[in-house]
Amino acid sequence: MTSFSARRVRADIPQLNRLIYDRPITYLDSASTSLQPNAVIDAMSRYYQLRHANVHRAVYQTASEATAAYEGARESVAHFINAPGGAGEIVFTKNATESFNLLAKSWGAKNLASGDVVLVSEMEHHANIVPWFQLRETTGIEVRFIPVTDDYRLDLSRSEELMRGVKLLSVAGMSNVLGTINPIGELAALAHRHGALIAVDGAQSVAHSATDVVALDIDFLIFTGHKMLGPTGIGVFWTREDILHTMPPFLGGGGMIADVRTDGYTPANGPTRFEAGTPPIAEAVGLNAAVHYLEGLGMTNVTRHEHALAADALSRFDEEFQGRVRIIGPADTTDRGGVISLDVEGVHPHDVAQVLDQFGVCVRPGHHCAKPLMRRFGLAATVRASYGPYSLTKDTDVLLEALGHAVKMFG
Amino acid sequence: MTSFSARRVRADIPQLNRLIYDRPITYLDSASTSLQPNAVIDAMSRYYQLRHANVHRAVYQTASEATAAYEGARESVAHFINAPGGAGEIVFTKNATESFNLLAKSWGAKNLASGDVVLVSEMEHHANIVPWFQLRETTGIEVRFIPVTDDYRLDLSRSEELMRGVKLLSVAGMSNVLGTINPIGELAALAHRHGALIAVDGAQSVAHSATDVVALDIDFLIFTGHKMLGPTGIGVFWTREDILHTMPPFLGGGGMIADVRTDGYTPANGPTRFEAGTPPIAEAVGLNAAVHYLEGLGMTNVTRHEHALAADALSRFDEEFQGRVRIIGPADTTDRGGVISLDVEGVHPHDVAQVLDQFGVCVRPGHHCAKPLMRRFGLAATVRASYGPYSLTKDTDVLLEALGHAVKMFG
Amino acid sequence: MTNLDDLYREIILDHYRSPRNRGELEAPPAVRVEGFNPLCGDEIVVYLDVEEGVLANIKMTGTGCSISQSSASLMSAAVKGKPLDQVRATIATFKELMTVHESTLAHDGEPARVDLRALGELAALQGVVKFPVRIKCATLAWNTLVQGLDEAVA
Amino acid sequence: MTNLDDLYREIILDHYRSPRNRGELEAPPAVRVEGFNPLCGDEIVVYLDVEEGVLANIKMTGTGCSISQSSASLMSAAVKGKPLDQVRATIATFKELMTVHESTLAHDGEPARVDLRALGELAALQGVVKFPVRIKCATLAWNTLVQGLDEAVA
Ligand SMILES: Cc1ncc(COP(=O)(O)O)c(C=O)c1O
Ligand SMILES: Cc1ncc(COP(=O)(O)O)c(C=O)c1O
Repeated sequence: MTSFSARRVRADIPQLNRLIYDRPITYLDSASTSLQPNAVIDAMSRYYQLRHANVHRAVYQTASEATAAYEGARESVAHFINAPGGAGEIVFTKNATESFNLLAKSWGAKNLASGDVVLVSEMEHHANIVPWFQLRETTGIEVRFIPVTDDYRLDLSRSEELMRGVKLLSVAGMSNVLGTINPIGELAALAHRHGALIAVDGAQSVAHSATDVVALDIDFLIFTGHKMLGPTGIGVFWTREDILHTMPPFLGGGGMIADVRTDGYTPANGPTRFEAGTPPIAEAVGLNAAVHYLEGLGMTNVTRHEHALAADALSRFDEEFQGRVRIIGPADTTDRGGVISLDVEGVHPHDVAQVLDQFGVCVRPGHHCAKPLMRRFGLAATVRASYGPYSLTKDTDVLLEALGHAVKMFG
Repeated sequence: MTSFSARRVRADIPQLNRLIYDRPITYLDSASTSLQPNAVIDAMSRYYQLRHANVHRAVYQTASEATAAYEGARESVAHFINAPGGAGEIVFTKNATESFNLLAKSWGAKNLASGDVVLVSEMEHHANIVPWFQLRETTGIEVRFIPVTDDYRLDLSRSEELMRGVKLLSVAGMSNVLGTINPIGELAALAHRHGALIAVDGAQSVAHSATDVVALDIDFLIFTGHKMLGPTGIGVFWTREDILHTMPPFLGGGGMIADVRTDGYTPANGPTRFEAGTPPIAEAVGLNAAVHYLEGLGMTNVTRHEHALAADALSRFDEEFQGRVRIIGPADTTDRGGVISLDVEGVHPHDVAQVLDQFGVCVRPGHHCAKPLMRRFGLAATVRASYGPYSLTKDTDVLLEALGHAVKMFG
Repeated sequence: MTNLDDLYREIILDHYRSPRNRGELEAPPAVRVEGFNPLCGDEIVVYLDVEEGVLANIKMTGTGCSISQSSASLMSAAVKGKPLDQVRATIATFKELMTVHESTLAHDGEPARVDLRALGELAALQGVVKFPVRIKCATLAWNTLVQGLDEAVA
Repeated sequence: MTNLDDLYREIILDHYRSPRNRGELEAPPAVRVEGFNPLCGDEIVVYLDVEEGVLANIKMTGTGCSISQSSASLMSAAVKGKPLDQVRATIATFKELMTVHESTLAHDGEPARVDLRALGELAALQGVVKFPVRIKCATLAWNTLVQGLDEAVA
């Protein structure tokens, strides 16, 4: 067990030294994107300064270094999620959203036909909804939604009915709006019992808890660099080698081919089949550094730390605002992460966030790319505060102080 | 006219200080990817250190700064290519290859039907071939190739015949193998005379010469950040607003929607319709810095400098190797850029490059993602040396010295 | 907090708390148009009655922040019962207020080209341009109105 | 240049200049398989005659660098006329040579687990593993052979 100190993490993150309107920044938007430690920023700078070159296609020194760095990132990521087949199962995309498009438009287009059901949930991010709608337009699949209960959990009471005709169950490990942590192991068993596969949107969960694709017994995992202390411009798509192997190409171009003639082409094998064009090389270097950094912290430490922050915050809203601030998400702290959506009575989320900004508090107002969930609860938007490994109780203090002002101003 | 000095450029590029096997690096692989000046590397580091946040969806200070930085990059890029409709015509993708997939699978899928012809050339990069083959699979379009003459130019002698049934002409501004600069203005007139549109693969040309989409009268322009002193992980797609406006969505997810319901979605308008998920924010910051840097150098200076280097090199190969080293590309230096492909008699390109590596010379052996062109000339691969604004005659000197060794070794 | 007071003027908070012209019109005959701000989830539905070149009636429903709601309310009060050319002129002036400011923000000067008096109460929204991300909130109702007018006269 | 001499041993240059078993076999009855190295454009076509558990004949055409060509030539000499189980054993040993080295490169030690004597002339290719990007050149022919054997016995 590594010893964990959020203060030590803070010291590694340059943006936390910033002042906003002469106040220290209070960063509570990690569910949207995380801040980066120097280890990540510097790894990318050093890459550009010393060894930037295109990968795969050259024999000179810096090109082999760049290739080794890029492929090394694949290894690290494979290890981080315990991919059984190792680096050969890791595809780098530009973000989680592209990974979902790859899932829908390569695996989905090949394996799903009219009438087949893709089961998602009402709490999914648009990234796990819109690609399925697009696939529906071309193939006639059905996109079905697992309802969300009034206490913000997946309603699996009618799971047998829900699973009828389902070929793929695709759900978030953790909701980016509610903080709800879904029972992935259970859902995997459910899917497999019905002969379906399961895909997990790990965009939130992978950054905040240990993820073991073998232990979870899942078939696809998707996540994104910029939410796990890594850079923008890189996402991950994981599936087992035996599935990856059968997936047809997605984007076409250089790097993903074995041969191109004037009359056709032959796709390459392995992850590169899905990596058309010059890949995100510096971004892979940054992601590798982020993974190492997180492993250094210990993911169980990260989970415990953020859980404690969330539990503390949840207990304080009621006390402080006597019901004027409603939590949109589970009130109890079991199976719940550090994402807290708020509805402030009579004050629009945009206005709340605007007032909070004046206190240096960074929170996100809006639908959080989860409009079906918003509609489910009759909301247009929420104010969302979310924690990272560098967050402190002090951040909650400032949040509560600023919220108090917002309530007063529009009261 | 700005005064231009390649030595001053070199001083800005940290990788040029590297030693390879105790020799200074001789970087001659700019056609594959360029090196980055400190201005670009530092802009990205500073972004992560000070203002990284997700764009578009928040009101707090760093989020507005990040949004301004991202949208500011769009403005710079629009200005750089003289986009008539400004920033609203610039779509950021992950690389030129994704941009071509967007062209084929959004504009192409909507506007092309069975029997319609997309006219490319035998000298195209796979990025401008494979997406059309993929579209052919789903729509039955015809993909036709403009032949390349024995002196490495587009053979337009039968242009009327070639243009029959063509809806889109899609060609490279400059070949990444031959160095040939294609007559884009002329081709645009040809396409328009036949009621076709024209797309230009500017991956090579935009980095080495001034590009004005209005003066060229083209309809689509595609290029990539990492070949123009910018970072990996970002590409550009430009088209006129009236065309962009009619293009259906491509990748689906957050950010590209106006609304999502459980029964369907409405796409957003403008470039964001094609930017699903968290975009390459830091990469846009880096590209912005690269564009400013290039504008500071003056693109006409860059063109002139690289042209002089190519002319000097071309004149020296024959003298030095008495025909044992053949140039695969135009021998004359009109309409020709700083990309020089070589065929060394009796020595495979991989072996040439391996020997060159020992001299710190970075060149690329291979098919350069242009297999149809390789077949056209009965080659499996070439050795390619290519110049950038930071190249010097000294680089050519080392190249020739190292080539001499390779020839001797396998002689 | 000076900054904030600039944005949230009393008039704005008043129109937010008591919005004018809330409600629906039967459509048809009225024109009904929807507007979204995809980035923040704000929605608006505008109903228009155009009769003989005059915007005879306007009603609105929807949800949004104080800026988008008060802007809609202020807009409805400013255009209701006005001849269409005058409505269009008001729209143009308001849009100029939003963009002029945005581009001259750095200079922090007064919006020379915009006649603030012509805007009446609408001028209260000028503080918005100091908060560029909120401009979209302020213009949502206006863009929806433009769309509605185009449909009404089509 | 020590490095380079390690890679380009005399045996390798010899097999490159005078490749063994170049040519084609009529297919069928021979099995014909193609191999590509998509990254560098190398191509190889391997023809196999398998008769009663013996790799009776092997021929090859194709283009490639000195490493891929000499590796193919050395391979053909090593496996021609050999019983299939012996062929598979040679393949396994060769592949181990390529991977053992690759993963222990940092330690710069000898490939403890590989019996170099069993490889004969093939051992000349051990220098390749110091040049990781060239390993794919050396293994192209071998991977193609494996594919051909699978087809021949299918
Ligand atoms: C002419 C040409 N087109 C397209 C590309 C593809 O660019 P990218 O790899 O950034 O997608 C390249 C470079 O690889 C190129 O040289
Ligand atoms: C649950 C969830 N899925 C998917 C995404 C999409 O990630 P990206 O924007 O990196 O594609 C996000 C974040 O935006 C998310 O929170």
